[in-house]
Amino acid sequence: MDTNRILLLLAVVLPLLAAPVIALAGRSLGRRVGWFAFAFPVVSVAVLLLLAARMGLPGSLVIEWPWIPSLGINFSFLLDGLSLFFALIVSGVGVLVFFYANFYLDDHHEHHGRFYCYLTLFMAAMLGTVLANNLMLLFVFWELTGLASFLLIGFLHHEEKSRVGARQALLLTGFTGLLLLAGVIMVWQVTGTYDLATLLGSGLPLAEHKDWLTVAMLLMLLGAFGKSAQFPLHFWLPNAMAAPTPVSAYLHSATMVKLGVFLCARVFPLFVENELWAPVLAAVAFSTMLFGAVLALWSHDLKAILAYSTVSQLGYLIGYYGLGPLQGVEYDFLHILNHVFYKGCLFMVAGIVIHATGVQDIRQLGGLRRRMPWLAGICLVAAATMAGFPGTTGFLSKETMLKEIFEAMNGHGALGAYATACVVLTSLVKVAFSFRFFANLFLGDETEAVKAHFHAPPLAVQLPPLLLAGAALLLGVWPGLLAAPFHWLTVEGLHQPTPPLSLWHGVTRELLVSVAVVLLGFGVFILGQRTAWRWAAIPRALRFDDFFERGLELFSKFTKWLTRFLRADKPVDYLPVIIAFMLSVVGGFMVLALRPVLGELATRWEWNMLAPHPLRSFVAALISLAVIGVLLLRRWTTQLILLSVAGFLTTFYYVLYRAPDLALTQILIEVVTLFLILILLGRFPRSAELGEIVHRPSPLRKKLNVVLSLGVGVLMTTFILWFNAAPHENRLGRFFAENTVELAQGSNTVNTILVDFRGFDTLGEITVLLIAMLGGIGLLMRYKRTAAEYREGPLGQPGMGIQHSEEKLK
Amino acid sequence: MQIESALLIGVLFGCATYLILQNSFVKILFGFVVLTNAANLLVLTMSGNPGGKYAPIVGDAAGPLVDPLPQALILTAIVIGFGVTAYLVLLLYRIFLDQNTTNAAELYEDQDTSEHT
Amino acid sequence: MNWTILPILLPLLTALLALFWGKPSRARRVVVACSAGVQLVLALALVTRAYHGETFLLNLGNWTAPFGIVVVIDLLAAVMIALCTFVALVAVLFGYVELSSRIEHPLRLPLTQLLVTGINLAFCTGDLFNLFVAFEIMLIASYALLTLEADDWDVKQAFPYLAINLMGSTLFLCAAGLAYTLFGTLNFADIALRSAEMADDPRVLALGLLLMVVFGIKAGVFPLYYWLPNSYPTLPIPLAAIYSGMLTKVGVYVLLRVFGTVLPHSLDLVHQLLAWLAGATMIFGVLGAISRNFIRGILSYHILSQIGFMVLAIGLFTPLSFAACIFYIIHHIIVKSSLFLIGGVGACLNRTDNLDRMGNLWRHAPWLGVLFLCQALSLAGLPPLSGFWGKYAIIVVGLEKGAYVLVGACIVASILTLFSMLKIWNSAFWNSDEEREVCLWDLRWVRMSWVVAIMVVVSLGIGLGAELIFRVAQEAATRALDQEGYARIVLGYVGKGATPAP
Amino acid sequence: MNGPRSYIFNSMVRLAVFLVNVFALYLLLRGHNAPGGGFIAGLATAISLILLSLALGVQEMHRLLRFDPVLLAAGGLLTAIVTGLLPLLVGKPFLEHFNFHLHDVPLLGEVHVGTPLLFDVGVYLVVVGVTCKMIFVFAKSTQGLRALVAEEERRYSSPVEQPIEADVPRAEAEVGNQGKEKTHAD
Repeated sequence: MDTNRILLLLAVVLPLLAAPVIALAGRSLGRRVGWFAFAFPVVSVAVLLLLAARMGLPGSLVIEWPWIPSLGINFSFLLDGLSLFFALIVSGVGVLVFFYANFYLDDHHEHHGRFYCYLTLFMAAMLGTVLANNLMLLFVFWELTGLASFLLIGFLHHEEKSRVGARQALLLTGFTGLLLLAGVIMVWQVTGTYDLATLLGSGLPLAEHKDWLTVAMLLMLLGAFGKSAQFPLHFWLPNAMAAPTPVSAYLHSATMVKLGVFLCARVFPLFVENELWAPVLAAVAFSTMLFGAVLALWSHDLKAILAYSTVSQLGYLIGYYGLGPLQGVEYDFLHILNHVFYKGCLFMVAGIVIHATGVQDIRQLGGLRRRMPWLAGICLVAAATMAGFPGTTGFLSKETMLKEIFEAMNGHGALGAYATACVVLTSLVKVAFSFRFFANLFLGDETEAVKAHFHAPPLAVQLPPLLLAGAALLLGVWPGLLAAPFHWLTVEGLHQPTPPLSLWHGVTRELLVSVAVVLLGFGVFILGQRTAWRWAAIPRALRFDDFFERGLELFSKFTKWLTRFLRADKPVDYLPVIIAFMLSVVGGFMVLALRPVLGELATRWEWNMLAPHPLRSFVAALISLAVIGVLLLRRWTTQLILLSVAGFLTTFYYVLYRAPDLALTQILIEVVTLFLILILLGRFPRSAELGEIVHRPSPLRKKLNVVLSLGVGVLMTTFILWFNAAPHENRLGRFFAENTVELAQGSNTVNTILVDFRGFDTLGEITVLLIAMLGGIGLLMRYKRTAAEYREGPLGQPGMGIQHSEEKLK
Repeated sequence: MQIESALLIGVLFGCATYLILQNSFVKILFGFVVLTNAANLLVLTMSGNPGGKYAPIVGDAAGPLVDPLPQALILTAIVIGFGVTAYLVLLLYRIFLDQNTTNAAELYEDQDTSEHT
Repeated sequence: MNWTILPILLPLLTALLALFWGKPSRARRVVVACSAGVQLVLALALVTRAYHGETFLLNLGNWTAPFGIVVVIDLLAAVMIALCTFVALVAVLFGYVELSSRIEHPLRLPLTQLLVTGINLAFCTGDLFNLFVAFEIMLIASYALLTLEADDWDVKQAFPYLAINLMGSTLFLCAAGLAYTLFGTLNFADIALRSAEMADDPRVLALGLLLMVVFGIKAGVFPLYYWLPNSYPTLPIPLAAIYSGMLTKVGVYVLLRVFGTVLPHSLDLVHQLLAWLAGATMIFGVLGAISRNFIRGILSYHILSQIGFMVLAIGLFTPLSFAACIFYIIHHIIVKSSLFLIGGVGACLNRTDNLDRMGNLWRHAPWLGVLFLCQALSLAGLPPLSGFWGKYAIIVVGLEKGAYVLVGACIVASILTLFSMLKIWNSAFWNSDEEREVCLWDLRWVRMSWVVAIMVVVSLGIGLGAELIFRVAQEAATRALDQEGYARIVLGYVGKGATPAP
Repeated sequence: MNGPRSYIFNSMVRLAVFLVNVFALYLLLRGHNAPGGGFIAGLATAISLILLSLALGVQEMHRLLRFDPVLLAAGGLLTAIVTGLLPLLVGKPFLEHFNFHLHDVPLLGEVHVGTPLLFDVGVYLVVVGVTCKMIFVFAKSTQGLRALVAEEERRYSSPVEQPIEADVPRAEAEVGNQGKEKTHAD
């Protein structure tokens, strides 16, 4: 195995394997397990950097192991600029978050092992997703990230909102994930490969399979939208904030939710020429952008604000690919990096504040600058980055975005104009809530809530946000530093050559808009302060999660109703359904099939064939009368007598059919059955007959019964006549008759068939008898509870077996 | 062609179905007894019209024998049917003891199976 | 010496031995468990040899094929037997650790082994009427076990189970009779040859439809499944595991066998009908699961929903979809049985399996949670667990054949499965209501979990080593669909009474 | 079945039982060549036993029979299986039958004996055992039940079985039950 393979294994598979070990180690190590887990992201970063250095960027490298070759699914990894960029972000932020979590998750929490296990699992899954070369492998890891996210959101599972949030996230991303799967399969069906490198190299056969591929693209985009919380699937993300803050910082802002962005980037070269690509992406994403920003302004919960702003920013990032020119985009990495810097940082800040004060509502916070001056500085930088102030990466990002969006306005017509409006408005709102975020936390007077609970955070916990804020500032001031890495990470087909970034472009249209936006945003903020942010919460009409949960509840009720409607609770009503189904399927077909035959028959039917045998007809008529009598009569005794009469006449019928063995058996069986039924009826009370009259079926039901019975009768008669019209040649019968003496040494053919030719059937049949007897004994020898339980009356589920526990016996 | 057998079996099946669809245990039980018989007769018709043929015992016969295979199958089916019927009888008895009713509709009248116990 | 009969005889003899033994005791348990182990080893040996191209044929009584009864174990049958014996072994072991032999029902072990006999016979018989007998053995054993340890409520639920299956058996008998009238033979291989000649005869199609209804009842296809969801929850846990794993799958297997190996492949009407019924089964099954509020009830309905996937694969009727169906069966049997067992462990800990009263399991029994999560997500079809690959292949075939609605149904059913599994997870495992006590002092749960862990490991192995299993499934499907090859093998044996074919 | 008991009925029944069983034996032996065979013979014997129980009463029957019909049935099945296994010894497939022709047997002359007969005997035993057991258990369960339960319990011994019909006061049943638990405790 060459070194690259080993390195890749170290980066991706090692954390995957380590996850259960961490969970186990957590039992003995307790809190310290975090430092053990911290090693894995560090290793991943180092190894990925080494890999990047070895493979000689820009370029790409495919590493492959077989997995399920018969389905075309392999452990195949593609290392190129895009995947390395995302992998480095995942593992890099991982280092910071693991470090941060070690201080954040103190002794108040339990199950540290589990937490780091999930987190490591998540990191491995993320690395797998972004590095995957095989689309199915990508999907596999994609769903694994969803699982890890589910477990992390529900980490504090004693709180109901965690459970609900976790469920929402898994259901939504799981569902959209399945759509992604369908899309991937559709792509496979026209190209015959899941291999991304191959697909990117050869492109899609857009000409021949346009509609098919358009559907595939839409399905894949839906997958991306679900994962990246795009409107109207955005609502799971704010509820995912029930997870501990390091998780929010890592999964739900910096990495996992960017998978949608990643997917858009990955398939950009494949689908960008499709005419629906730009409108769908832009319409959904830019709407999300504005919508998220407005909701962020509307929220009061620290993490909710950040969550909605994440939703908004994700819209921006996805929309960026939508409006990108066909030749490729330029600054996508810059935007992503910028978001990672400030959002990760802000989440960590929020976590520290929540941890220190125990308060999450922004209205109850204030004046923290004195108690946490370092943090105030960090937050200031991060908020400035979010607002896009000069000197931060946020400014660079916003400037380039505005520039490109103005260009796009020319190219994309109305769509461009809509996008421009959304971007400008969002920037404005963003400035407002950035101000609010910083001001409400750190400025003003200390509130009661802060005074009551405050305990100072350790300095070390502020290191990760400090690093992020520092990076935002550093790169904001010296954007030239980014030029070389961006060049290395350029991906053919996705990127155009990037013009160098610079802090100052001169007085341009973008700068003027920027200034206006900042001023207006500040105005909005002042306005909000004046009204003391009085609105209570997000109005119900905009709370999609509320609708979702209520929908689920209603859905559960509906299923209950449906199950009842389908008669699952009324077993006596089962049989009509089954019989009706059989009649409609088999009988329906028969009517169709026989219609032409009947016409033919009428013309050339030899009516003398129908001539019934007189004695048989007579007996048949008697049997029919007896059985119909059973229907009509009320009293059991007479019914039983008629039934026996029918039984004995059947014996005679067998005789007429030249079946002496059958006749003998039938008559004896009839006797024994009669005994059994007599004993049973002797036990039934007289009052039961009365009950039968009380519970008479309704007239409608009665009619249905008659129809069904007639149907079954006609069906069977038709079957016999139809099948007997042209019977098989009697090969087996002749064989048995001819060979019974010679081969089986017996002249009673029926008996030789029973014990010799088909003796195995007989063996099975006596087994059935034996089992029936055992079952009968089991029925009468009731397996009862213990004496003590008997006294307690009905408890728990009957018949589970566990009630008979030994402990209870004692 | 065995038109009378076909009609007889049709009647038996129809009656059996009607009985099975009733609520009374006794009628249901009778229904199944008739149903078993009906199915056996149906299998019997597979051996073709017995006119002019002899019972499948080699030696006694002075002509063609009827097809013995269906008869053997029916024998098996009869015995199996007997076992199942006997079990059904005991089951009905047991249900009667437990629930003190002989009416199937009453048995399931007010149950909500979405919640156990 | 021909050992082909052993998968049937071993459990039968074990049952008789246990019956003669009479009183439950530790020694009897050991003997039965050993026998179950031997059966499993034997079945695995059969699978291995069948995978390398062998087909086991036994002409009972040494009669040449269409005259006597044949037992044929091809790869598909061998796989099914292996699954059955595996599930039976695990369930038996689970029963041992759940209940002490002192209070074990004396008839439970014999009847379990008899049930296995019936199921195995159904898998390997090559004769339509013998299949009827096999079904009867299986069914009567299942009635007996259903009522063996039953309480009032349970016995009540056994009645519709019995009634519907009786109806089904009668129809099956009629169908066997009609098949004999039509083809003049009962041997699968012989029918295959003869029906191929008369493929255009509408009577073949009518018979196919009747058989579809019969096996649809056994398999639990909408709207014929009503006997299942209320009766299975009344079973003791280890038995529920066998039932849930095997019984309906016998129906699916027979659908595979009859429509793949026996009847002509041109019965498009039946196939399409099956596919649409399967779609309905999926959706209605999973809706039923959501309507239930206790673990066994949820799981029982899920059996149906999953049956929908398998039957859909049959209805799509391509070699790949057959392979998918077989893969799905393999996955489903193990996952579903183990889920019932896990539910049983949970119920042992919480003293109930009503979700309103369960809770705290994740805190106190995390490994049980891991087991559940593996299997539940596998059931919902999350990759790379075993449930995903079968579903994947079905979706692939569905898209290929243009059955978009049914593919949509698959996706919806999957997500709803996930939803109902989350319902269990959120209530039983994550809910931390202090009132919901966990009886950790009842140490049986540890041993019970170990037994379940065996199954979970196997299931994980199926997911991660999907390549091997999928190849087995493909091979089994190819051979099950090869009617001529099957007929050549079965009719090729010359024993007593060989007459030149007409 | 506490039917009418009269001396005449009893002796009639005894005679009938004897005749029926002789006839059943005849049917069993002749089955291979004439109508008859294991089932029919088994059913005939079973009916004769049922008749006998009508005459003597079920409790008395049990004393008379001395063995459990379950074991009879299981033994019958075992006989059939063993018959099927015999050919394996000489390398033939399961369930192949062999016939022997014995000439010059004293009294009987030429006799055909074969494994099919053994198989049929197995069937006969199963049918007798199953039918008797079912009818007896059912019949007895409708009468006094304590005795029946105690008896079945001796056979299968499960301490938590309880009578199907609470024909004794519940408290008494519990006492009895607890006593049994003690005796069965290891």
